[in-house]
Amino acid sequence: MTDISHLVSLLTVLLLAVFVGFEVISKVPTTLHTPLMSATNAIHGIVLAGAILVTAGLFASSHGAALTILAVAAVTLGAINVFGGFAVTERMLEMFRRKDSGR
Amino acid sequence: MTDISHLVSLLTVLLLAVFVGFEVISKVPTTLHTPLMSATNAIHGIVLAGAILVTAGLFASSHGAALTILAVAAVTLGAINVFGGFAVTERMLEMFRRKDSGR
Amino acid sequence: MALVPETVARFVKSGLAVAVERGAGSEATFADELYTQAGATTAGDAAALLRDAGVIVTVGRPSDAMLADVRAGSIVVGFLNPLGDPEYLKRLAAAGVTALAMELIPRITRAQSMDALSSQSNISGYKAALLAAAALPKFFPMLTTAAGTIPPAKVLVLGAGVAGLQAIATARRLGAVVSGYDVRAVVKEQVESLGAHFLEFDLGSDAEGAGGYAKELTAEQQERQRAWMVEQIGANDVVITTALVPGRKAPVLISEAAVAAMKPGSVIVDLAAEAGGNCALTVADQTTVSPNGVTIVGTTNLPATMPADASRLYSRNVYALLSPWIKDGTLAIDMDDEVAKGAVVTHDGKVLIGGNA
Amino acid sequence: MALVPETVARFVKSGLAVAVERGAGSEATFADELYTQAGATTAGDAAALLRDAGVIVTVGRPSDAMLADVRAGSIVVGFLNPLGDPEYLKRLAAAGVTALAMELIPRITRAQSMDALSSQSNISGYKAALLAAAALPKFFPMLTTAAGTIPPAKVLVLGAGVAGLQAIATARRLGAVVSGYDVRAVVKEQVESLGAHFLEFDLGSDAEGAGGYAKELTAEQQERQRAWMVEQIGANDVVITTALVPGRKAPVLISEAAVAAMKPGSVIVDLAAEAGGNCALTVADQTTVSPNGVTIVGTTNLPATMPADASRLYSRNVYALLSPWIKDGTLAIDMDDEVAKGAVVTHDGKVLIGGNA
Amino acid sequence: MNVAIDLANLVAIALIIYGLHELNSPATARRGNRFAMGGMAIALAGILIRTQGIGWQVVAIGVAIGAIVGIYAALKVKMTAMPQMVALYNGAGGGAAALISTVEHYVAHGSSMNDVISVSLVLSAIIGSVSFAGSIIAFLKLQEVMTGRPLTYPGQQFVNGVVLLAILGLAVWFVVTSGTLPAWGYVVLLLAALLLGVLFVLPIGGADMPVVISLLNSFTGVAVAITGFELDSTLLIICGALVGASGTILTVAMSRAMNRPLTNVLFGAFGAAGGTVVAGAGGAPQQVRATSADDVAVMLAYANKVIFVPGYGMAVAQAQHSVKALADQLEKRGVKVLYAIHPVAGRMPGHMNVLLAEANVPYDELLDLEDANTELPTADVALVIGANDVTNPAARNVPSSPIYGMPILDVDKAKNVVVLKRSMRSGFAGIENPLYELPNASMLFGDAKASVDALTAAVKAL
Amino acid sequence: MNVAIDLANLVAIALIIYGLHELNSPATARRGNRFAMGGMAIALAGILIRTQGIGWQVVAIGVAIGAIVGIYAALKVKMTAMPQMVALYNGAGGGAAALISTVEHYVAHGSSMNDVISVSLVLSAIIGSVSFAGSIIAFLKLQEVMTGRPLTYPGQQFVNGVVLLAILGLAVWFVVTSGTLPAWGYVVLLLAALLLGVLFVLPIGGADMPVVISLLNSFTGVAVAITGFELDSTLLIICGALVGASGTILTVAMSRAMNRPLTNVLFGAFGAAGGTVVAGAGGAPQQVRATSADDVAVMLAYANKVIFVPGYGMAVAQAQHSVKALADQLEKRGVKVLYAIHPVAGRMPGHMNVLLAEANVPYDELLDLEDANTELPTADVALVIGANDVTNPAARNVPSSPIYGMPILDVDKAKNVVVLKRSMRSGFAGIENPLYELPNASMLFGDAKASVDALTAAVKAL
Ligand SMILES: NC(=O)c1ccc[n+]([C@@H]2O[C@H](COP(=O)([O-])OP(=O)(O)OC[C@H]3O[C@@H](n4cnc5c(N)ncnc54)[C@H](OP(=O)(O)O)[C@@H]3O)[C@@H](O)[C@H]2O)c1
Ligand SMILES: NC(=O)c1ccc[n+]([C@@H]2O[C@H](COP(=O)([O-])OP(=O)(O)OC[C@H]3O[C@@H](n4cnc5c(N)ncnc54)[C@H](OP(=O)(O)O)[C@@H]3O)[C@@H](O)[C@H]2O)c1
Ligand SMILES: NC(=O)c1ccc[n+]([C@@H]2O[C@H](COP(=O)([O-])OP(=O)(O)OC[C@H]3O[C@@H](n4cnc5c(N)ncnc54)[C@H](O)[C@@H]3O)[C@@H](O)[C@H]2O)c1
Ligand SMILES: NC(=O)c1ccc[n+]([C@@H]2O[C@H](COP(=O)([O-])OP(=O)(O)OC[C@H]3O[C@@H](n4cnc5c(N)ncnc54)[C@H](O)[C@@H]3O)[C@@H](O)[C@H]2O)c1
Repeated sequence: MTDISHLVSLLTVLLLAVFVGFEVISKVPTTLHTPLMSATNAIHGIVLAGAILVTAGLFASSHGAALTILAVAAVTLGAINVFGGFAVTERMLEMFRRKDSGR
Repeated sequence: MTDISHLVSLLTVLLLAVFVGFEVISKVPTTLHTPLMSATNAIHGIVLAGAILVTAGLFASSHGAALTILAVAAVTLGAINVFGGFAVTERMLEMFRRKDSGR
Repeated sequence: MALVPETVARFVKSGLAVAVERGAGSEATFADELYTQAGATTAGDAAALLRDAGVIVTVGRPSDAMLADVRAGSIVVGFLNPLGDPEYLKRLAAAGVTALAMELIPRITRAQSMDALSSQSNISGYKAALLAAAALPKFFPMLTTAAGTIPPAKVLVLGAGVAGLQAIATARRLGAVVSGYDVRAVVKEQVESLGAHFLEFDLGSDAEGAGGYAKELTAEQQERQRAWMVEQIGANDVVITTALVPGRKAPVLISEAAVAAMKPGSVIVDLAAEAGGNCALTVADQTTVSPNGVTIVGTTNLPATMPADASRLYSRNVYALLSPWIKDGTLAIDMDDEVAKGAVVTHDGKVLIGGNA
Repeated sequence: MALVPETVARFVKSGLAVAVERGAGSEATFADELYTQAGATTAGDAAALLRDAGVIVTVGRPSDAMLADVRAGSIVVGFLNPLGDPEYLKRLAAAGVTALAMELIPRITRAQSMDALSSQSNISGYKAALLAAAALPKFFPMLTTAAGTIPPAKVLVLGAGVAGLQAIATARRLGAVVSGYDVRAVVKEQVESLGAHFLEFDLGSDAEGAGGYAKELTAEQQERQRAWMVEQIGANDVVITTALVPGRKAPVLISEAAVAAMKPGSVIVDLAAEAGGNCALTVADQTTVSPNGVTIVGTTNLPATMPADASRLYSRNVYALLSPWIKDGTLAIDMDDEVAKGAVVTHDGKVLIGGNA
Repeated sequence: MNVAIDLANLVAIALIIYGLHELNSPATARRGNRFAMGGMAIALAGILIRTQGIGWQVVAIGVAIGAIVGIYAALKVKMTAMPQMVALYNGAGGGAAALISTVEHYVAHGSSMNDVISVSLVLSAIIGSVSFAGSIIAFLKLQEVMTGRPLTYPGQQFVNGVVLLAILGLAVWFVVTSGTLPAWGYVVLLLAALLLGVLFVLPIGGADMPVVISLLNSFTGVAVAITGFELDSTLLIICGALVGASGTILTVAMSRAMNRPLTNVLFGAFGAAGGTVVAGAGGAPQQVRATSADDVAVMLAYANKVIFVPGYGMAVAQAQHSVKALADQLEKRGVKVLYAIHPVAGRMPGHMNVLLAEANVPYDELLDLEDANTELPTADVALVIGANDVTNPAARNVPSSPIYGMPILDVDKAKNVVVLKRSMRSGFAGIENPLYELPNASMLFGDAKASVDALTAAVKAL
Repeated sequence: MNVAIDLANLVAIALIIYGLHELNSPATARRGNRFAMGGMAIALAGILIRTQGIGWQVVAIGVAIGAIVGIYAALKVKMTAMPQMVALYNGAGGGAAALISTVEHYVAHGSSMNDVISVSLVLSAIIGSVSFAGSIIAFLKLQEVMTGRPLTYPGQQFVNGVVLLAILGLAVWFVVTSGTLPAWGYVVLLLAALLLGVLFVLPIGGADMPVVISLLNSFTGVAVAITGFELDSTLLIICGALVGASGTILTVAMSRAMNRPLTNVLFGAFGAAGGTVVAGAGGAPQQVRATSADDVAVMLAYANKVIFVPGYGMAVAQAQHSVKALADQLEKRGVKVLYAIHPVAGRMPGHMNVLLAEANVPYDELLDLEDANTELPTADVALVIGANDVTNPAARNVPSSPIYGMPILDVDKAKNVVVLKRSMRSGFAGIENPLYELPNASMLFGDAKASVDALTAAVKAL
């Protein structure tokens, strides 16, 4: 029962987040498509948090080194996603800088 | 602890709903302001659900008639809010009908 | 032609009988048949017509010979030049006619449709720009062509009343770079509302007088204005002048020195020629060329070069003036009417001028 | 004037010596001093100038008297009317000159800047619209005024080549309601690209010939065209005609019947007057009035009425034509050049025409 | 069963949110309202199932009364009275929230409650009451039972402060005692909150009521969301938060559409019933309705026939090209556009013609005075672009007016008249224009070119 | 402590959402990215605190490697290679999700897991793998390690079907056995999912890759959201869902900007590397870049100097008033606008002058050939509006061309050239224009008036 109600609350959160996702992207100019894609890309880098959780979990009980390596690989990939994603976005958005001074 | 985590999940839901609320209303033409106000008005008529819950709760144990009257009053007000709100909105939106046929 | 068939028909409909001198409308493209179709009678004998008529509508003013034939008590309507020739008014009064001077119709809102000065000035302004374009040895518009780019002509319009504004509009339509100038301060916005540039010159005081007309400038102001004009004028290919002060000689804005400052081939069209000219070298009714090759057009009656529309507008003005006074097939001027107070210059043998002008 | 000071300066800069007949530029507002400033010499004795010259640039064609003075082997550039007057060519050949006819410059892209036909037609079209506006007893634009609404004039332009298109543009600028007509089908889009209306008439075949010029219509087509015109023409206040077929008499588009169908006061400006006229009643170089009161302007040399810009454009055309052949201060025509092949009509005592025209 | 209800609730929420989304645009608004209704129906059905019909009789009575009253009133009320109807319904929602808290309070009476419940209970009671009382006052003002004028008195700020402090104090007491304070405490709290609602709305003028109602609407939303915490219902939390947030956005948008900052609306104690009073041309106050480009755009876009009436102001603003662009945009939507040209519009004969021809307006769309006055009574909108004297009805019916007798364009005969000018200043004749006070007229202030451009953009965005 | 972390997470989510909101507009996009970064930092810090540093050494190693690689590559890569970089990072995210599931699977090995976990575990593994493998292929294609051409072979559909079915079968098996299926089962599942990713992207052309990357991005988002269910983390659910949803919208917007339905992009097996090949005027294929009004609008709006080059097409479309409106709009933003008038543009001498004068373009903004060719090399954009021959570089450098020797407007010297015309048809001279194939040129197809109006609207919306 609580399991179910917990699931329902997770689903509620999911539903609302989906709506936020749909609504938040309104009429984007085409030139922003790539930076925006890249920024959303960086956001799902939050998977790094999951990877960290899992890695920490491995240390709670004893598992083979193989799993640890997999987990660290997950952490590495997640970190690439987060750091690289934001950095790329930042660079792409550089080109809109002119505007701030230009006007 | 579960209480707290439950509260946190409610707060998460609240946060997301607030964002949905902010994002969903984008550039509305002024003429839609009143119908939109009225429609959102009808939506908080969901308080009727709360009133029904509370009323039902009163019957679970015995309480004075006074409380029942208050609860029914809440139900009535909530119902006015829901039904009246949607009906008013519907009527106001009638005036946009022309468009469908007009063009 | 003072009345076009369309207007004749309207007078006939309101019960008046209209007679037209035979052939009078042909210049303005209105054949005699059109008049008879409209319900008028036509006759060849002008003197007889005058003797019969209760109301005589002309464009200019009836000659003294004609006045001899006019019945006492009849009404004469036309441009009578009352301020320019007071002697003539005395003769009108002597003839016993009630004379309405079109140029004295007051500039009140209700009288706009009777305002023949405006309607004819409008034609003058339009035609002045066309004449200037035709006389200029260059294009008005800028044109980029395979044989090089032709720069646009520069046109300056001095005096931006009705005629000046229409000249500005027409020159701009043709693609010239146009500026306007006037002594009345309100005109700046009006010139700019036609997309033209306004030349500013600080006179020290606004020269707006009664009825929206300009006042005469002081001698000192006039001198300063002329000096300033010498500086301004050389940049222009065409100057169209329309500056008038009611009842006065037209102000001289363009001195000989100013003409000398212009490039050979430039054109001046002086709409004030009849009132003495805004340019010192203007000869009324003639097109002359200055020693340095500036063409000066001193035309005096441009509306006459567009007789069809000029007549149409004038006759509508006359109809608007007279029709409120027609009742049951007879015309009786209401002498208390503000318009009559302004426009009637002789009545019952007396010269009334001074009352409103 | 065939060369303006600006062009003279460019020739001088490229090493040629330029001599100008004294006073020749004054008509076009270019004083002799301007020429001497530009590096030319001026002289009063035309005959002596001709005898000295290696290249003679004129607008029209040198008279036979002048040809007598011209050196054999010299180059003559101008509108020589080679298709209209083959006899004259023989005289040119006899004089031993290399003659370049401006009207035969081929209509290839590279030669656009040399195309004096275009540059002068452009002036004609502009001026024709101005003349029509000046001659019409009415306004071109629609005007709503206190004295009533003046409807816009209707203008029809027949033949929408360079002159026709410019006439359309100018009439539209002035506010007329303009339609255009041409036998070449591509012109429809061009007329519409100026915001005017195109009158469609099905000839049964497109009449586009070589070089973008029109072909002559068959007798039957011409007849049908004229009949159709009688129906169309009455609705218009102004008709401007520019229809030409190179080397032929201009097609008659407006028959007497068509003129009769027009309202009194209407205006026809016939730019084809020199080639016989597009209107049956046109008299070259005269303005006539038809029995029903239609003014017919048969002007033949409109560019001459805008001498400053006409000369400027023409001389740039000439410069564009000759300058590629100037090397080290001497001018030598490259007879293999496509332009020379088209435009050189006599050379080495022979008439070359037929080669490209 | 409960799982099914939970899932149904998710569907309900999705429908409501999507409905709100669709309500953003005139084209989909009706459908949006239906979606929201559907969602609401599912949610309410779920609750009824969940309570297993306990006490269904009394619930049924309450719902029946509420539904009948609500729907009947909604259908009967005049179109013009809609805003006060919305206020009333909003007040009902706020009242319900406050009543729920009250019932819960007495049910729990004596036994101490946990912090989440005590905080949310007291907050929802307060906010619900404020919204309830405030809405009623707004209703009374709009219904003109009460004067629409702002009610102010000396020391108002002080009184408000005292009431607010009292409420805060009682609320803190309530939470600190976990809801076990003496009975009078809660009653006073409620009364004080009601009083605050009244005091809050009283000083606001009738013209600003729509903004206030929108704000109270979002208050009720917040109250309902908090009630959700009290009753542990995500449904209430979500719907309440949705309304709280979107209502806030809407409130800001509305006050922006009135060209006034929100704070000015709420605390300006300024603005009078139905229209803005401005100094007219003659110095005397004229009561006119200022409108926004968005509103006019909807009016134009959904019209069948629009007549443009250009005047000297169009010339001054050199707005002719913009005017043509607007006409093109409207014609693209199937609206018929005509231009009424008054003989003396502008400052020279044919002034308007010259400009409109420059902008390529076809001659056959130009109407002269007579034709225009035949067409105007059948027009949905007469858009007066910088014209003044030539539309002044005083010329028709005020014999003392200096322009009496001049034929004018009868723009007042059109269904709606919108006047584009920069201010209330007069035109050439220097006289006031009674047109602007007519009930079918509204003013769009600003430079004509800027206004027309804004209209074009707004029409395009529809 | 945990409560604090929970609340910090709420703040993190708010920041990320708000950042995304700000990323919608060029003016605020950079700020938006910073907000999102901040939110991410808070969330990650929270996680580190929550795990109390268990295994921090290995985590630190992983993070350090990832951060260094990610940031270094991001900073070093050429601007033109950005899209493949994005693909790579996206693949990393998908891979991480798949790895997490794998680790969890082996941790739980043998013991049966509850349904929520088993379903989410297998889904996130599959979707993550597809995204990982697909992104790598996209990267290889864009990096031109692999051919950009669509790779198709007979029976492709069938193979894809088989792989998909295998995956579905294994997934169902996994769930039904509550994750206790034999070890090879999971391995095969993973491999099949990787294969599917490869097969999915192979048949798509290089030009369409941005759309595919965006789709894979939203896949990764979904995988992460599902991982959130697996790990019971609302943080992952929310961020993942956010990306899944917004990524979908973005994907649709991108394919719409390419004027192609999404299904066409994904299943069209069509579209070649870098540009569209169209039949040129001469019939021979020309490879040109078609662009959209939105893109051009941004280019124009952020330029310092724009030169309009009108030609006969502007006249045919009667676009002169629209052109003036666009110029006004740009000038309002501080962009310098000039007009280059070629001596023979149009079909009569002065054709462009007549039209532009009608639209009230000031004469001093008109440049003749010489001045224009001085200005063009310093222009950010040359906007060619229905001109063709007068911009044809063949006149400069192809002696055999019929227009050789005609002076032309050197629009190719401007930083960017955008050509507005309806098709690839030739102009008056009837010849092909090599300008259109230059790397700094792009084509905005459509009627000139419609295109210019669209540009004005798009610039206004920025
Ligand atoms: N046509 C002629 O021949 C002629 C000649 C002389 C006089 N008149 C007289 O002129 C008047 C013409 O009537 P009308 O209605 O055209 O003009 P009007 O009565 O003069 O009114 C023009 C209105 O336009 C507004 N305006 C000015 N600039 C503006 C801008 N940039 N943007 C928006 N609005 C602007 C002004 O109000 P704000 O200041 O509040 O903006 C003004 O009230 C008549 O009284 C007529 O008798 C006509
Ligand atoms: N100026 C003169 O006096 C004169 C006289 C005669 C000939 N010419 C010749 O005309 C040419 C002028 O050059 P140009 O560059 O102005 O024109 P152009 O080379 O003829 O090119 C015009 C282009 O505009 C496009 N177009 C046509 N209608 C359009 C519409 N509605 N919307 C968008 N685009 C449209 C056409 O392409 P799509 O079909 O693909 O849309 C065409 O390629 C030169 O070759 C010149 O020699 C000039
Ligand atoms: N009833 C009405 O409302 C009505 C009707 C017609 C005209 N008007 C207005 O009356 C005014 C005068 O019109 P008009 O055209 O008959 O005037 P006008 O013909 O008497 O004079 C022409 C112009 O010359 C100007 N001028 C005089 N002296 C000058 C000088 N020294 N330098 C430069 N300019 C000089 C005048 O200001 C005037 O604008 C105009 O503003 C017109 O709009 C009003
Ligand atoms: N190099 C170039 O690209 C170039 C240069 C200049 C002109 N042109 C083109 O060449 C064409 C001809 O120009 P033009 O003005 O010198 O021609 P033109 O003066 O010889 O003739 C004028 C017009 O009359 C038309 N016409 C002939 N017979 C007619 C009839 N019976 N009825 C109606 N119309 C008739 C012709 O079609 C032509 O358009 C134009 O289209 C022009 O654009 C091209």
